[in-house]
Amino acid sequence: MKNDLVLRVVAKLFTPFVLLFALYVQFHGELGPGGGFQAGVIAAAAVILYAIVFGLPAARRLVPDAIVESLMAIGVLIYAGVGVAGLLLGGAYLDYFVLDRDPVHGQERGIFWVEVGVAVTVSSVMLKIFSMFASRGHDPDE
Amino acid sequence: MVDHLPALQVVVPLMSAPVIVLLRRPAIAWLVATAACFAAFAIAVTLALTVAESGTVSYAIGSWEPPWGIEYRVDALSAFMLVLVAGTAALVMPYARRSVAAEVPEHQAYLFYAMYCLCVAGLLGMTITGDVFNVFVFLEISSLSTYVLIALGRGRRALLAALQYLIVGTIGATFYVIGIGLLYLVTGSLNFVDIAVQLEGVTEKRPVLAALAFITVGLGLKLALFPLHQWLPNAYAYAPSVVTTFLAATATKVSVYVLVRFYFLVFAPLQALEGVPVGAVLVALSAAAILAMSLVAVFQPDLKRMFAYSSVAQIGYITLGLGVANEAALTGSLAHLVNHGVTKCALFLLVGGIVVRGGDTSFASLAGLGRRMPWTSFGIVIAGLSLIGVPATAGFTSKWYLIAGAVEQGSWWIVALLVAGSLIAVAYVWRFVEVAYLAPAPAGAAVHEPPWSMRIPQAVAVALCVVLGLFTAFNVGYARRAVDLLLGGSQ
Amino acid sequence: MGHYAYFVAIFLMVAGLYITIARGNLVKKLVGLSIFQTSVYLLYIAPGKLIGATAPIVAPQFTTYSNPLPHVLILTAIVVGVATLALGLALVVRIREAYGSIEEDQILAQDQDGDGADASR
Amino acid sequence: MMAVLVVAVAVQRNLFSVVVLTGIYSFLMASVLVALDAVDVAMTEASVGAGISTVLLLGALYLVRADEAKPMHRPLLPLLVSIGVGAALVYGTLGLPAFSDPNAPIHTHVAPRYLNDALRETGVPNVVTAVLASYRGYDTLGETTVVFTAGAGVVALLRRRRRDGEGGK
Repeated sequence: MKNDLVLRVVAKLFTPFVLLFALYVQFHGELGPGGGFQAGVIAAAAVILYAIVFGLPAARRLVPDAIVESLMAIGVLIYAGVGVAGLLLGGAYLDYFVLDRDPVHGQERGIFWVEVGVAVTVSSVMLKIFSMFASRGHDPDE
Repeated sequence: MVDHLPALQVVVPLMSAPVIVLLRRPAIAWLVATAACFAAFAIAVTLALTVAESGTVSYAIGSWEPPWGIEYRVDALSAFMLVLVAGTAALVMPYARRSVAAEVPEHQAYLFYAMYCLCVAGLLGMTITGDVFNVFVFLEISSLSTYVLIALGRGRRALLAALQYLIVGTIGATFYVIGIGLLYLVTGSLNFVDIAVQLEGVTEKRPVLAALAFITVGLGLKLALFPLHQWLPNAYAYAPSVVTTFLAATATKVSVYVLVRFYFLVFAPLQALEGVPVGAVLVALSAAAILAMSLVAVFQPDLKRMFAYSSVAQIGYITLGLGVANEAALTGSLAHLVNHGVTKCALFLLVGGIVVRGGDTSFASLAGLGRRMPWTSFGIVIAGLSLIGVPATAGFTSKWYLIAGAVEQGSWWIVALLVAGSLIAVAYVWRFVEVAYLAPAPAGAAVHEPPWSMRIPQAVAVALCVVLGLFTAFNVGYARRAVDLLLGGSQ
Repeated sequence: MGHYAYFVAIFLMVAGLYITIARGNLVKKLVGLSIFQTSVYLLYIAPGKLIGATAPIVAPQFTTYSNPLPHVLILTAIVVGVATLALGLALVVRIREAYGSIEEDQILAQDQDGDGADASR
Repeated sequence: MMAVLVVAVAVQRNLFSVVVLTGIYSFLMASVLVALDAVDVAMTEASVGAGISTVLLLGALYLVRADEAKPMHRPLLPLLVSIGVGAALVYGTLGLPAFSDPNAPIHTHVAPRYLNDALRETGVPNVVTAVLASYRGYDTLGETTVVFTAGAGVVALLRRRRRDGEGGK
């Protein structure tokens, strides 16, 4: 597929828009359908599309593997960290009320950050799983 | 911070897993995991003392009061389980360092420890939570990490064992979700305590009965209730020693615990379910488990597999007590959760020592082990005595209560069954004695025990087998308190 | 409508479970497993629907909404499902590399040649 | 329609077709979910079931390269077990409230609080998001951890021993 001009152009044009759509889904999730999980999946899909058309090495230059693996962990830590922040500010675990003087703002802030955590973990895990499967194929001993 | 211990109980091991993945170095991974497990153990002990002093602790996560939010609930029953799970996790860690180095490739070691922490967090979460759906989420955390841990065992059979367990485990979890879904549809609630309250007003019996069936089968698959145990022997036999030890001592026990919660705190008080022979079915299955699986154990060619089958039989003792369900039998059941956990922990730790030194645990290669590894062999014999239920060992106290419960109910055949089960246990433990002490050692074999970092946890576990038999304050004492809670209704 | 939605869910469930336990091909088993899990979605979500209600996104022009709680639970279940699938497939790939087959019978036969230790089957 | 597809999945032995059919199945499921007002779930099912799962299955198929062999078992026992499970569930669901009954317990207990107060208490109009991230935020932390576990698990299973198989740097 690497040599198909139409595919290459379309994929190149498409990827940023899909990523943009992922961001929309992420931040619109409080008002309409969507949220961190869906956004994460869509963002991962954008990079996977890129990888399918341009090959895995190209995608890995775009987002290096070691970073993806760290991001998997960082997402969980962001989420759990919001919980700990609630503890440190005197509330219960995952208590968002205490994250701001105004409890409703605190809630909004908490929800925002945990959704970020979800999106980071989900997108990096999906990408990682895909690249593990894909790289397994180029295997000399098979 | 003390008020927040229930949350930290789970969050500490849970957060240590991503930290390990970030840091990546095997030595640091081990250090972080060990620290997390010991911290979890300290928290569990503190919580248990708090509960013993001032009663049930309820913790509303996110400050959303139940049933709208998720509640953590530490009562006499769950505190007891938390100590068992966190205690085993901590005991295994110092041992894990050498054992993992011998059995898992070095570049995967950090992931092994991350998975181990997740598994611990999952089991602790299942234990402490007061929300039925939250149980499912943490069940999946512990299950997924368990599949990976098993697959990291040596040889290709570990892979197949892991996949078989994955399929069975997922079916089990889905059954559980169906069961709680039915409960949710008739009560509108997901909180254990609240479901029990709401169910009192429910007149329609059919969904509740179906829920009971689905939850029993779902958890039965996870706890290896006979005849749903097929995944267990392979999984235990081919997993790395550390994993086998931890799983045998805790994973099936936590599923039993969740089942106990459902039976006694949700279903038992119900008028609607009167006349449904849940107890009788459990007793019948448990009896079959004890006899059939003990007999199968006798004929296993491999020590690890033999103890795996013996685990299925021993789970039968636990569920037997739940089926009989009077005060003495329940005490026996719950005490056996701990006693068998400690006993199997000791046995699999010792077997892991053999793997590190020799690699092979088939009976053929164990000849003369008594001379090559005198301490290990001696330990296996002591823990084996506890498995049989010889007086002054942990295994005796729980069987004693089980027999007392059967006598109280007038079921003499159960008494006979328990005695028969112990006699078969004598037969399979004797097989080890025969091979280790009576068979000649291969020529040129020298004394070669595992390293000290492994021997100390082994010694602690073996000592516990005896200590818990002599001083029954922890196991029987806590079991009694938990039984009071179970039979005293939902509070 | 009555219980129609439940019966659809149950049919899918039976089919998924059947594929999972009856088939020897490991990939097929995993596909069956995910159909089995998917069927549960209907069991949860269908009862949450109220005829004439809208999706649970609060806006001034609507007054009745379908029940949001099952949606949340099923979102979690979907995620768990895909996580399980990914892990299962990774195991299948490894098994295929180790045994050269993904048929359960053939794999078990290979192991039987080794020592016949597998007494559980 | 979905039922037909599932039967096709069961009968079809070409694994590639099975995967494609499963993708279509997921898409249909997503449409049904929209009809049932579960827009968030539908979106997830469409992206996960029809998207990611299909990609993963195809990736795995590429590595496995096999079709299904003719089944050798007698499928009677599994059939009986599955039908037994279905029968148990039919029995159970017959006692449930009718479809779209506003007085069913799930509509009168717990859920009304979310619908009535979520906007005021959390400032988020999408109640699903509010419940997911706040009221039952702990479940979602667990869910994120499940995803993380799967990711790290796949790495543990599939990474090559040699480090050069790793990354482009």
